[in-house]
Amino acid sequence: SVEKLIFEKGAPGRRTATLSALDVPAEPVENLLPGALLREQPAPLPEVSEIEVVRHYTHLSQRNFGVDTGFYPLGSCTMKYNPKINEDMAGLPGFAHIHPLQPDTTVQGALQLIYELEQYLAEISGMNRVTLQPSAGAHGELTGLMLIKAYHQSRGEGERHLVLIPDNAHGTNPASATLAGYKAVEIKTDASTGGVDMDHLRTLLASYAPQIAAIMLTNPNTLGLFDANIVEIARLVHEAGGQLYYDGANANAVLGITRPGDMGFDVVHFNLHKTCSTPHGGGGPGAGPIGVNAHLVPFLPGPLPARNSKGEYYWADAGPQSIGKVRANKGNFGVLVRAYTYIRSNGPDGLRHVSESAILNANYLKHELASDYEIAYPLTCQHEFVATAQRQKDESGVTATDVAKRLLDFGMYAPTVYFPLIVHEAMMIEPTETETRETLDAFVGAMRQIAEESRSDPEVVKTAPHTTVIGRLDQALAARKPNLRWTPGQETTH
Amino acid sequence: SVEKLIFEKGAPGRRTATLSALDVPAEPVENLLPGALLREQPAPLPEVSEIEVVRHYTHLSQRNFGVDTGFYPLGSCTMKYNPKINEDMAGLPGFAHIHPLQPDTTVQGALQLIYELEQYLAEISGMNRVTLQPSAGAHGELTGLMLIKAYHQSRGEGERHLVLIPDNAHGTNPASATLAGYKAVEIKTDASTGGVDMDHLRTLLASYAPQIAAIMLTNPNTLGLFDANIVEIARLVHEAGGQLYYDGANANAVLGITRPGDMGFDVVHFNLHKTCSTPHGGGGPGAGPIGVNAHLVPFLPGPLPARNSKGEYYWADAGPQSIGKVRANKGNFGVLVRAYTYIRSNGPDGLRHVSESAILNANYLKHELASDYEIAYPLTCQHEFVATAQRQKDESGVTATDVAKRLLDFGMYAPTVYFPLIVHEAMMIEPTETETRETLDAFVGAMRQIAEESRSDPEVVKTAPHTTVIGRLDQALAARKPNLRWTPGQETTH
Amino acid sequence: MSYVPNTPEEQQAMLEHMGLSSIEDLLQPVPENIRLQQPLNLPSALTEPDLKRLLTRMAQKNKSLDTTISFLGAGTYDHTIPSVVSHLQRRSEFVTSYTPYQPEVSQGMLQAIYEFQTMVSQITGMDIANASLYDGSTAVVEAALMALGPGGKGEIVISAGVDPQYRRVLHTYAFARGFSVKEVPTVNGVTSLPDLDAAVGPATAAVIIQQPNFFGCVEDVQAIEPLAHKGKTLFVTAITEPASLGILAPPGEYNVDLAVGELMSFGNPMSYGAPALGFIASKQKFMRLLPGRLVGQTIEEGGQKQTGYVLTLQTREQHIRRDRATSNICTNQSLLAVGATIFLATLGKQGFRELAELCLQKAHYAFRQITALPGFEAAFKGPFFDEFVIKTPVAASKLQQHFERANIIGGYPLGESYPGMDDHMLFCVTEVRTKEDIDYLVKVLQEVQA
Amino acid sequence: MSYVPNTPEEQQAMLEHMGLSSIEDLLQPVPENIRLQQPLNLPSALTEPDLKRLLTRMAQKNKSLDTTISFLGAGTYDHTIPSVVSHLQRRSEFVTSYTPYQPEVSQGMLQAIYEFQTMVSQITGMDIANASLYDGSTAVVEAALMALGPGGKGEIVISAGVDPQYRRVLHTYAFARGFSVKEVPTVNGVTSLPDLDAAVGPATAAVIIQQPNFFGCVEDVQAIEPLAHKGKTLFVTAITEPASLGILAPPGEYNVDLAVGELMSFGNPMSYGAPALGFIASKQKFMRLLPGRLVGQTIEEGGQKQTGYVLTLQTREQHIRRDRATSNICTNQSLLAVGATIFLATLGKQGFRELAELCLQKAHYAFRQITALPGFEAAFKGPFFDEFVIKTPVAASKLQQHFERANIIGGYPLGESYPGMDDHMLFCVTEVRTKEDIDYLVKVLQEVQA
Repeated sequence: SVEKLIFEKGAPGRRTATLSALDVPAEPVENLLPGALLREQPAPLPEVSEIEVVRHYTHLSQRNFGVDTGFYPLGSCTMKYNPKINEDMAGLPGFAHIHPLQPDTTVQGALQLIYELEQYLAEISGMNRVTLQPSAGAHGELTGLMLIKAYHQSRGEGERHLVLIPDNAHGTNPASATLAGYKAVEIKTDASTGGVDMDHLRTLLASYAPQIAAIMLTNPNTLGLFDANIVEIARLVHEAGGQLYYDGANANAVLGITRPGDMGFDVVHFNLHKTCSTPHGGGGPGAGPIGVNAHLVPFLPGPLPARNSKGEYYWADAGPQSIGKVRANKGNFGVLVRAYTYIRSNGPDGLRHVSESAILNANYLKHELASDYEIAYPLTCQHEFVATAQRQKDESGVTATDVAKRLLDFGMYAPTVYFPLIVHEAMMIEPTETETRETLDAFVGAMRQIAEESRSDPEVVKTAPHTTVIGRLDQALAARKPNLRWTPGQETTH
Repeated sequence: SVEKLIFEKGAPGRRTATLSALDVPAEPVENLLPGALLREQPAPLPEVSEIEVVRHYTHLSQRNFGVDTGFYPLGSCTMKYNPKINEDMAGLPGFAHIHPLQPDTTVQGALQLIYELEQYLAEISGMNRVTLQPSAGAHGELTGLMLIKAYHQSRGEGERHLVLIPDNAHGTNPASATLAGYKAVEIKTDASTGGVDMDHLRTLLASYAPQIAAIMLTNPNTLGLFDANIVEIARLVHEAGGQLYYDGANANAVLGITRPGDMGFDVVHFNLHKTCSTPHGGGGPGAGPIGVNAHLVPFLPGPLPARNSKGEYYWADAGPQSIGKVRANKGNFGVLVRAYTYIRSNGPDGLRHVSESAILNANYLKHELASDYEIAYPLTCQHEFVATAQRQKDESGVTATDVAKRLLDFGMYAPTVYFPLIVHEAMMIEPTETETRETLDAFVGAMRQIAEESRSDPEVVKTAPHTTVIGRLDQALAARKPNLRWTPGQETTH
Repeated sequence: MSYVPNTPEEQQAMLEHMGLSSIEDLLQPVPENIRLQQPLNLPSALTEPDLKRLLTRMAQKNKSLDTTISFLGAGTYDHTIPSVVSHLQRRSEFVTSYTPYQPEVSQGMLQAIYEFQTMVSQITGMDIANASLYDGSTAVVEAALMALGPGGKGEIVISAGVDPQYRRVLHTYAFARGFSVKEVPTVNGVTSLPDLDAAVGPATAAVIIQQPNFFGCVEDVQAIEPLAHKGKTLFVTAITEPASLGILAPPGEYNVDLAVGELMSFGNPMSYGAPALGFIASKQKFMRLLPGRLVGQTIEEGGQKQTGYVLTLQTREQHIRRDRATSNICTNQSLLAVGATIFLATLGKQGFRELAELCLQKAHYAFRQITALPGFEAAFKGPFFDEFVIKTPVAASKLQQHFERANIIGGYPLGESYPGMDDHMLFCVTEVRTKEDIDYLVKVLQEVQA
Repeated sequence: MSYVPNTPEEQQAMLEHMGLSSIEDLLQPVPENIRLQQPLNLPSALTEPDLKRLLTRMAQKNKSLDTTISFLGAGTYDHTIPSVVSHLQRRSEFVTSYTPYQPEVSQGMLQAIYEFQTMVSQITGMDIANASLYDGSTAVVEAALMALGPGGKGEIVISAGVDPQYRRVLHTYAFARGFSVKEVPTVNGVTSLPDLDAAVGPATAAVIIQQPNFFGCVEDVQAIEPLAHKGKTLFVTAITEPASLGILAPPGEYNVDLAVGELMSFGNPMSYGAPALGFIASKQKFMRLLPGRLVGQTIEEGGQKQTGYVLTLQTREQHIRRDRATSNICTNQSLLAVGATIFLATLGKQGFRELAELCLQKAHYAFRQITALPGFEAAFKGPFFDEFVIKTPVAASKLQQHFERANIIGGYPLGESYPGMDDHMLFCVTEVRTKEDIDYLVKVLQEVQA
């Protein structure tokens, strides 16, 4: 079924009354603004009544799948349950309705929350200090690399310009390196352990040591495997003069078990919208705080929250070596309130229980699926693992995409597919800790049925989904003839 | 599809953490309560985690149709749009979180709202005074009849025990009469005007005048027709010593156009959940304030809001003739806040526009449907009208129920069917003022298609609905072997 | 601000489409002499922002429980509302739906109500329950009317330990319906057994008590039951504080026929006392006499015979029975029932017991602290749950002034409902009160005394 | 409080099902020497009610805009949020969804974003727009990076009239990416045209101005445009106060190449300044260079060829382009985009203009009243929208004390960002301020003066 666009609804003159009446004496507009600067054409926004707005966006919401709808095993995305209390706390007027430029004395509660959240994240990551400024994971990556750059420059090592990145890394890593003015160098994955190929690493270090700015790793990595060589890797990279950057997208596996700081990392980012349960909102907002070791603290973006001897909080300017700001204002505060709430609700034991349960759920799924699907690296995984549709593809031409689409018919979201790039027909599965055994079993049941269908009736899989509001969409057409906005006269086809 | 019951979900020991920790010294329970008074078996409530609760009730909501979902032409129910601002205002902590027994000085805002809402409703109905105590329309009816009873008794006319009620009246009317210790007497409908059969009324009055306590009418009536004889009816009934009760379920037709008080009524109830846009919540809560003429004021239930010369509000005890209370506390305050918001948002011109638009929409639908369906009384209607499936039934055996079920397939709710009882295969249609012309036209389109299907392919109508989560349900089985609660071991069938 | 979508131009076009020229043409059925000749005398329309400003200011004139500490109970209880409850209850598909007359598109509400009926049965220990009633007071009335039957005549015996408001409501209905009400006094805070015994006679249709009663005292229901069941009498228990059911014997465990009461405090905002959530639960044998709506489980007529839910036994309802009606309830409190259902799902089996224990312990802590103050005495000796009566050294009206200065809301001054108890106050302590709150109350009382 | 549903017993059963005995077995890949030996040093877990109490108290330590009157703008604007916006935006299907990778079950979010892209195009008068960026400051950076291209080298010319925070962010990125930034001073509150003319050279990739600029002054964009378009330079305009677009010429009407800015104030709570809602809109020809996500309309592959929406042109994105990436944005601000979309739908064509007029009139009323006070002078002479700079008789720090005593939040003290402007304050007056509010501000200022 199709829902018309809001632009195709309504009628001239219809409206939703939103504005208050003018209560001051009015001057003719032409006395206030020069004619040449006035808008010629009114913005052709929709003309719709309130009930139309309400039904339209209610319908759109009903055409969208969320964690509240069902299982969302999207690998590396940590689609855990988003507690409702988080929303309520972020919505408190004292948090939701404050201006970023209010005097510090009028926002003591907000400052306290930010101050304490920094401390919590420092403890969780094992780092010295944290900035909450970055807006998302990729933003954190870039900020972290900027700090590394400033650090190297401060030591007269500005020539370091290479960043080592595993071939299974999240796609943002090399892009962030580029944006930081660096060049990404790929490290191979060890085919037996799924970790960094140590020989390749040693070779790269031997060849490029003086040019190496940093290595970016996530641990466990995107195969869901914990790299047991991490301490040795850290030693080698540090020895070569490089810094270690920890991509925190997979941090849901390590809470209270181990810490990036203890592994030897110098910079760590968090995806609060993954690890700390803040909702992803259909693509954002997130928050990507970064923690750093002491030697990087002078370079942090400012301002930073501080507390004086009287217990009053205030914003302290960053020092002269600060890289500056990476965004306006102080970070995604609304997201930070939710993350703070989450950490306080779990406490230290609860956070460890989160990671242990995430690991258990992932291993349970891996164990159950192994009979019907290839597991890319059949080792003990952490919070996620990569299965593949290789067997199905070989046997009947059913691809990872087909399996993903068919899963939608079971009222479940699909895994991340075709990632990491090094695994063919990859299906990256992360159940998270907030799923019940029944849900996991239902997923296993669906996956087994799809495997069976792939053998007995592959067409049903290849033409899936069958129960969704719309069938498979023509992606090629979308890219070939991009239509990125509605224009008058354009009509939706039903 | 079937959604399991919450009792069939979860597992022993699972839970949603809701309660705070005990922070006072505890005493053993046996020191506080005698053993004989303790519960033997724990209540076998579900044991479910938070994500299970969230998904379960999210799913249930998705299996429910509301005004926000689509058109809801349920006759006599006035399913108009429920403004979101109403919800927000009722949710303000100063309204939502106050205790009914707080001292008046601590609830001045609530008292002011109640005081002013009474005045507004008195003005809208043309009555002298209003009580906001009744919880719903039927409760208002009963309260109104109690006032009438008290009034007659105070005049030494306690022997009056008959209540005249038209044969097209809302079903609550005779039940309310019975509950008030009265006996209902049916008045016939005039087949040509659709109004009260004046001859029959005169006959009844002539026979029973000294026994007549009251007449209950709605105007416009359930056929959507305004009874032009209303002034004469009032004169006749008053002459006989009876009181006139106005059933306000259809008040959405008269706002700012005419008033029950001006028509000659003595008591009026409002359904705030109909006329004043407060949501119906799947069956309630509503609110059924009643307005009365001066001679009935002494009998009103108390307490009543009052205001002193300093502008302070307080609860004044009702006088010695008061019938007492009809419920605990002061009426459905949360509903009253919404109704107050609605009245203030519309103002006098807006309210008249509401009724005029409701009348226009109803007549428009009647006009459009007349080609395919019989109209019970093909006269100018007010806010609703009654069409019938008689032609369809005669031609192909398609009944009003079938038409109603088939409408569900078009993403619309069904009209009220088989009511009023005096019309065969009745479909009582009330579009309300908050529907767009496009929606009305879509409804007409669906109804015409159904009429066409009834001729060409009646089976598709008789077996509808086809697109809903479940098909027609076995009502007879439900009544024959009532299953009103889940018991362990009982399973839902899929 | 108007919610009418069609513009004047569109409305004109619709009129013309019908061959009419103005809306006036459609109003002609309304006789001229009763037409309003001028606009209603109401304040002018307000825009949304202006309206919000107005109502926000009005709301701020109330002292909300968020900004004060309250020890008021007396029929309306402050229990925690988990965040999930309001998020789910406020889903617009629940909020904006009507009574589920078309079950195929109303399965959500129907199933939620079926779950509500089940949970009410579970917590009361009764066989079955209905879909809700207006509030606890009218639930008492409905029980009385059920017991009285279609004739509506006879006698109801009710303990003076039942909420005074409930009793007032019962008297109002008694006046209209024409039955009589006999009140049994309390002694030492509980229903007087000899008086009860004497009150129940051949005309008695029902005996109604409250557990715990209005004084917070736990009635000796085991001793009351045989007295209440003399003859054909129905034994009715009212529950105003449902948290007590987590630890006290539920009506189903002491042979109650009809259990009624109030569940608003489970998951719904207090909202100045209403909308409330009345319930009625009964033994199986009274099923076809129950007032109000009932949801039943059934299966599809055809197809896969899937399980579904419908409104059922509707022949009991007023619109069919007319003269034989024992109830006229139609609109009920569905949305609040959904709230209570979700609330109970979050509490669960364990949590329901824990809620009761928290209330019990906190109330007894407060009781010990207060009665340790000189001049403040326990009014009654018997066991209580989370409410208790204190005899105070000064009149309650005097206490109120202290509370006001201390920015707290104290207990309920019993003198308002019980003559001669002007120096008695009913305190309620639920799980939402912290030790800090209680200690503050004690400190305030101590100052009264000094 | 834990959100893990499975109980320890269930977890044990799952382990045993796998032939394991304890969770420890699954942790063995983590070397012992980096295992945490003690629990994290964090406060203990709190239950939901306790946590609510804690955070409610913390929030109450902030002076929210609900309880004060504020004249702060300076990049973050207080506009009304209609009730429908939050009701719809908070629908959990929107809130709890991920980036819509599976379009068949994500049509709601995809269509909403497509509508957002359209509305951004409509209000800016540009051809196309993307699905959102972090905030206005990073949107300026993205525009600069687009202009610079894959090499990332070259020069950006930016007016000192652009928000100082935005310029700081641009400098940070310039340091990392290795491009240079040249700032053009303002004269009389607007960009100095001679200085701009002199600044633009062959290495200039983009000229960036803000309209209205940080001082609230309306730039003479017609005069700036030819200077900004010398050579291959891209002309970029930043919009921080989108309400201005209802009445001021939008970028599309003065030949802008890239329009960027901030839309948080449309439908989203201020939330201490973020999450914000950056946008970028462009001429059609830059489509394949746009950073961030894009939603496109397409049709079904088979079946009825129904219209649907997908993420498209993803090859532009960072995860493919790696070394040639000009952006690394991945997570964006979708939920805020939904809020802005619904907000603009409620405003509509007429309302969008009216919003601008309300702001314009109220700000000018305030300006007239304030400048009528002795000692308070207009800092600049040019036209403005809803913000203006006042030269005050005392230092801004002194003013703050007055505001605090009067329980209002004044304007932005410009000295914090512009040296030498310690006695200048930037006032913002949007449609949410009433005449009463403004008159109160004037009264407070009058007292300062006295």
